[in-house]
Amino acid sequence: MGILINKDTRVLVQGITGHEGSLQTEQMIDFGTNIVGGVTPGKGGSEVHKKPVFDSVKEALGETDVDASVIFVPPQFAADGIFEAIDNGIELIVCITEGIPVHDMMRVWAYLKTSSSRLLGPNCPGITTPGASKIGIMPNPIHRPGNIGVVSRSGTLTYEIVDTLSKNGIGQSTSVGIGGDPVNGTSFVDVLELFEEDPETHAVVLVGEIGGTVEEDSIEFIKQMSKPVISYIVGVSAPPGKTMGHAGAIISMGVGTALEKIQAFEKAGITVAKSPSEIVRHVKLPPYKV
Amino acid sequence: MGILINKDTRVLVQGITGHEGSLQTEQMIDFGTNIVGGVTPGKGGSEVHKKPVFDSVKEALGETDVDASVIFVPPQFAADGIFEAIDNGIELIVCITEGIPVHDMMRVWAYLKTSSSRLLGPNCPGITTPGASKIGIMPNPIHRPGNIGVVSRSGTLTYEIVDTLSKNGIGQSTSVGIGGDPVNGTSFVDVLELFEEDPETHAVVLVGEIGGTVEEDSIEFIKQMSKPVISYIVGVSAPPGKTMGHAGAIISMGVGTALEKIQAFEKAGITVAKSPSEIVRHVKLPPYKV
Amino acid sequence: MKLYEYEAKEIFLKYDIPIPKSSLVSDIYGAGEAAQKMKDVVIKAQVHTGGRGKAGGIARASGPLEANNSARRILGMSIKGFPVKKVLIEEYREPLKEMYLGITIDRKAKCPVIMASPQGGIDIEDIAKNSPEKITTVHIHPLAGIHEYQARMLAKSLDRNNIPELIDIIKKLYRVFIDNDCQLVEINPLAQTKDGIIALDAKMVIDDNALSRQDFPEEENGSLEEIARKNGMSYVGLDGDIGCIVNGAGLAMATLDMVKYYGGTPANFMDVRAGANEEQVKKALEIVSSGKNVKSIIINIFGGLTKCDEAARGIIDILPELKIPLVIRLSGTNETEGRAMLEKHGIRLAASTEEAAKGVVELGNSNQ
Amino acid sequence: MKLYEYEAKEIFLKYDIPIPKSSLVSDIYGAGEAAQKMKDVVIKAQVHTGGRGKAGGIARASGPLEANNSARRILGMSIKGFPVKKVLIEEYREPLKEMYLGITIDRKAKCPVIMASPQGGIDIEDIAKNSPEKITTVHIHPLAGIHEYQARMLAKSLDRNNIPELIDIIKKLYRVFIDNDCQLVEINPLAQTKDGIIALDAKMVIDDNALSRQDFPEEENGSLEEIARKNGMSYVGLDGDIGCIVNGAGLAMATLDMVKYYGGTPANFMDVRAGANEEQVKKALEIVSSGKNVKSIIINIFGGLTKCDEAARGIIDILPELKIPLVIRLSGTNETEGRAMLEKHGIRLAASTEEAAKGVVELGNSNQ
Repeated sequence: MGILINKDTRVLVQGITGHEGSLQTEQMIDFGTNIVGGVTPGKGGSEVHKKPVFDSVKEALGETDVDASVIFVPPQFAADGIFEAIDNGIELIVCITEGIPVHDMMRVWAYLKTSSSRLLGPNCPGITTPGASKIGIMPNPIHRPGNIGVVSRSGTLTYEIVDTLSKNGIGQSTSVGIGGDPVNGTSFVDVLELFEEDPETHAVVLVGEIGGTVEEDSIEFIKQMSKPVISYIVGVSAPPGKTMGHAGAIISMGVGTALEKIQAFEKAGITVAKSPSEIVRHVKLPPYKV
Repeated sequence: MGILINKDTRVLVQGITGHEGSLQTEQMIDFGTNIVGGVTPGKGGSEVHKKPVFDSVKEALGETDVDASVIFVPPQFAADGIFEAIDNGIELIVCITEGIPVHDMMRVWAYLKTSSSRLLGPNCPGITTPGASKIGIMPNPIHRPGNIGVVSRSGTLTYEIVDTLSKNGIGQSTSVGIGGDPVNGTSFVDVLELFEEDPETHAVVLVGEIGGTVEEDSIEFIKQMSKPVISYIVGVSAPPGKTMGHAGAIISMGVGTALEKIQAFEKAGITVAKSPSEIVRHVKLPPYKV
Repeated sequence: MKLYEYEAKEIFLKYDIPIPKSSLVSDIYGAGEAAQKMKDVVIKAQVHTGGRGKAGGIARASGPLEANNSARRILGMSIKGFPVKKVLIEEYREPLKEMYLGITIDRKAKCPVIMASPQGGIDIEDIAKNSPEKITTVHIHPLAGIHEYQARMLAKSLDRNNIPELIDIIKKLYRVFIDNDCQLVEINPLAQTKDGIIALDAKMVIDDNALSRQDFPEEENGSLEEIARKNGMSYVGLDGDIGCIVNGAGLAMATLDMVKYYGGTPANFMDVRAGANEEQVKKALEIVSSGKNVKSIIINIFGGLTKCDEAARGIIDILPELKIPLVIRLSGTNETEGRAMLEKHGIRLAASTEEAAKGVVELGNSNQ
Repeated sequence: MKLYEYEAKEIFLKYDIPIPKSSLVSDIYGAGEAAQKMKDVVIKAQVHTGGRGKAGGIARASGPLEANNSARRILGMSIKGFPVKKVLIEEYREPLKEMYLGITIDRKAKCPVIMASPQGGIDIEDIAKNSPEKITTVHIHPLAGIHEYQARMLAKSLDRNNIPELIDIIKKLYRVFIDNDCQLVEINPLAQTKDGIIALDAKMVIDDNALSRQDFPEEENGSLEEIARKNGMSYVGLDGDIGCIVNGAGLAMATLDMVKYYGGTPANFMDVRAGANEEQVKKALEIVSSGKNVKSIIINIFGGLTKCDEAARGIIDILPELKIPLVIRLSGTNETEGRAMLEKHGIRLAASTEEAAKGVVELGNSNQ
C-alpha cells in the first residue's frame, strides 16, 4: 500500500505544457500514475500525452475528480499555482519547482495552515509508491516494491539511496522527498507519522542534510516509533553555511551542522549510517532485517 | 451557570485607562466580575480602580492568568488590540469598540480563524451572566438570574429586552450581544449552540434586525434545537438600506429586510414576537413557560 | 461616503486604470473650453444617485457649441432631488463591448468579493437575476490578497481575448479597493474599445468608519443628516409626522416599528448613539423638531452609557423653545434622577417603549 | 545576494529610515571633496565581509586632508581577500547608546522574525549567547504583517524613551524586508544620538531566488563561483585537491563526505543541478579543473532530469584538453548509453558513489 498515494490517486499536472511538465507527465504515465489532466493558463482545450489541458484548476475540477496535483510551474508563478490548488481543495499538492522565492513560501505556508491540503515540497523529487503510483520526478527504474519507507530532503541523493536499496534486493513501501528549501510543506515528522501507521512499512530510512533543524525536530518522534529508523545525514565535509548576518547566528544558534545532527541522533540512540552501503547493511541486520 | 463566562473568569481590560474603559471597569467590578488588570500602552505600572495596568497583554500575562479580555480601545487601534489578544492566546475576546473600519475587521476575522480564540463583537454590549460575571457594558441593574438565554445584535435594545424580562420576573441564564457590525466574530448560531448545550438555559430569546443574513443563517440550527426560541426582529419600518451599488444588490440579492427575515422565521415555524411585551407573553406560555 | 464619478476616476488615474480624457467643470464656459480639446464628448452630471442617464443627466455632444448647450441644460438640472453642480466633460469612447467589474464586501463570507460579467451596462442587476451564470464571483482572502490565478479567471470570464490587460485592471482595482477602505468600487461599463479596455464609469463608496485615516474632502450640504452626523448622531428623514429620538440603532428601529404598530408614521430615524450627553440630546431635539411635518416627538432612552439625568437636562434646556408635544421614556442609568427632573417640569413619562409609542400615536390622533 | 552598506543605506533612505549624510567615493579626490561638506567624518570600506573595523577598514577623520589620507589608505586595502574599491564617507554621529535591530527568516517557525536588543554593536552575538534575555524576539505572520503592538513591544525593549520614533523605524524596516525579498536586514548599531535615532550601519541580504523580480545590479568579479552561478550551477571553493562534480546538492554533499571518509580532501563543492545538459557538464569540468591544487576529479551523476548520455557527451567534449585524471560514476536515465560512450573512450566507470570516491582518493595516493 504505502502512504499518501495509491494506484487510484487521480493526479492533475499544473504546468503540464512546459518542457519539464510534459516530459515528466509521460514518465508518470509510464510508471502507471493515474494522470487525469493538466493545467496551463491559456492552453485550455489542448492535449498533452492524450491528457486534457485546462486553463485553471477549477475548470479541471469541472470535468474530473482530482486527489492530487503536481506542480511544474516556473518559480515566479509556482506559489500562485499552490494557492490555486489549495483554494480548490486539492488534498495533496506536490511542488517540484526549484527556486521559489522564500517570501512566497512563507506566505504559502501561512495560507496552507488554514486549509486541509497537504503540500509536499517545493524543490522536491516527489513521492513514489512502487507498483502503484508516482507523483514527481524520481527516475522510474530505480524503484522496487517492498517494506522500507524512505524519506529524504534531497533529490538525486534520494535516487542513489533508493537505487542502492533496490539493487540489494530491498524494496520500498513509499519513497518521499520532502524537498530542501528553507521553508517547505510536509516535514520529516509528518512523513514518519504516516510510515508509523502504514502496515506495509516495516522500517524507515531517513536521509538528512546540513541546515535547519528538521532532523533534530524529528528525534522525539523517532524515539517513540515502534518501527526502526536508519538515518543518513550528509554534509559533514561541507563548508560551513554562510550565516545570515548576526540575526542568522542569533536565531539558529548552535544548530544545523551535519556533525551536530549526527551527534544528536546518536545520543538519542538512532542508527546513523555513514554511507549508502551502510544503510543496506543496517537494513539487512536484525532487528530491521526485511 | 450560563455560557462562556462564570464568576471565576479572569478578565483583562484593554484600554482600561480611557474614559469608557475606566468607567466600565468600575461597573464590572461592582457587578462582581473578576477583573485582574488592564492594558494601556505607556501606562504600565499605574492602577485603575486598584487594578494593575500593563503596557501590553504579554506583560499582563507575565503577572496573572487571563481567561478573557474586553476591549475599549479607540476604533483606529481596536483591530490591533484584537490581534494582540489573539496572539497571546486569550480564549474569549469581547470587543466593545464601535466604528472599527470594516477592512480591519475582515483582516481580523481571517486571522481569528487560524487561532482558537473566540471574538464577541465588535460594536457589542458584551455578555452578562446574572449573579456571576459581566464582561461589557450592559447596565448592571437590569439583570436577574434565571433560565432564559438572550442573544441579540443590538445594544440598547438588548437592555430593553433584558429589563422587560426581569421586570416580569423572568431571569436570564446569560445575555449576549453579538454586535451589529457587518463583519463580526461570534454569530447567532455560535451562541445558540452554547445555549442548546447549557443545562441552565431552558429557552432562548433571539433579537435580530435588518441587514445581513445572520438571522436567516440561524434558522436551520434553530429547527434542530431541543429548546424553544422566541425571536424578535426589528426594522420593519426602517427605510430600505442604501444598497451598495450594483455589487451590493448582486451579492445580497433578496435578503436582509426585516419583513423577509420575519417571514423566513415564521415559515420555519419559529415564534416571532411583535414587541417586548409579546416576548414576555410567549416566554410565559407553554411550552416555554419558565 | 459615496464619491462622485470624477473623484473615483481621479483615483483610478493614480492607479493607472485606463479612463477617458476628461475635464470637470462647474460652469458652461468651462464646458465649451473643455470640449474644444476633444472631438466627440459626453457630458455627465455629477450627482450621488443612480439613473442619471434615464433622467437626462448624460448627453453626447460634438464640438464646443453643442457641449455648451448640453452642459447648460444639465447644470440646471436636479436629479432625484440632487442639484447638479458639476459636470464631467469626457472624450467619447465607443464601446464595442460593455462589461461589468465590481468589488464589494460579502458580509456572510466576511471578505472582499470580486464580480465580473462579460455583459455590463445599466441592466447588470437584471443579468444577475436572470442569468446568474454570467456573473463570475471570486472571494478574496483579506490577508493573502488577490491571487494571480483569481485575476486570470475573472479576466477570462470577461473577455478571453484581452486577458493580460484585464488581469492588470483587476489587480489595480483590488488595490484601489484596499488602499481606500472601500465598501464598493465598481466599473460599469468596463468597455472594450478599438484602443483597448477602458473604465467608462466609476463608482466608489468609502467606509465611513475609515474616513479618519483616508483623505477625502467632505462635501457640505447643510442637510439634517449632515448636521446629525457632525454631532455624532445618525438621522434619516422619513415621510411621517412623529419625530423619533432614541439611543441605539436597534432600540430606535424597535421604537419606529412600535409607532407604526400603533398606527403612527415616523417622521425620521434618529439614533443619538450610546453615550449621548446633554448637548447631543438637545441637538437631536433641535434637528428632529425642524423636520417638516413633525407634529409630535417620542424620546426613548435606555440609559447604559447614556445617563438619564443628562438626557433629561438636554430636554429641559430646549423645552421653552419647543412647540411640539413630547412623549418621553427614560430607563436605565440614573433613571430616578432623570425622571424626577422631568416630572418637576410637569412632563409625564411613559414606562416602556410600547407605552411611549402608543402615547405618541394617541397624541397625534387627539390633535387631529 | 549581499548588498553593500551603501546600497542598503540607499534603500533605507527611500523608506525614510534615518541614516547619516554620506557620499560614496571610489577615489581619493572624491573623498576630500565629500569631507569638505562635513565636519567630522567616518570613512568606511565597502566590502562583502564582516570585521572591517578590526581590519582597519573604518577610520574617523576631521577635515578634508585627514579624510583624503584615510581614504587613500583604505582604498588600497584588501580585507579578508576582498579588495576595497569603494569607501563611504559619512558624517560622524556620536552614539549615546548602541542598539541592535534585525529581521531574518526563522526556518523553523517559517516566518519572519524581528530581533531587537538595547545593547548592540560588534558584540551582539556574545550578548545573544550570554544574556539572551536582552534580545527581544517577535515572530511576524507572513500574511498579516507586523502588528502595531509588536512594533511597540520591540520599541519598548530597545529604548522606552523613544517609543514612537522606534515604532516608526521598525515598521519601515519590516517594509524594507518584505518589499526587497530580504533574507536579512540588519541595523547594528542602531544608535541613539542627541539628534534622534539613526542607523549607523546597514546590512541586507536578498534572496537569490527573488532577484528576477528585484532590481539590484549584479557585481561581477570573475570568480569561479560567479561563472558557475551564471551557468546555472553552484560552486564553492574548498582547500583540498580532489575536484568534485555532482548533480544535486544532497548527492554532492554525500560525495564529498565519502571522499573525506576514504581519506581524500575535496577541492570544491560543485552542484551541476538536476537537469544539467552537455554544455553545463562541460562548463563544470572547465571550472573545476581550473581550481588551484586540483589533482584529480570525481564526477558523480545520478540521472533523473540529467541524462547520462548528455553528461557523457559533455565529458568527452572536453577530454582532449583535460590534463587531470577523472573517476566517473553514471547512474539513472540513459545510463547504458552514457556508459557505452565513455567506455568507447577508454574511461573506466565506477559502479557507485562509494566506489568512485574510493577510486578518486586512491588515484591521488598513487600519484604522490
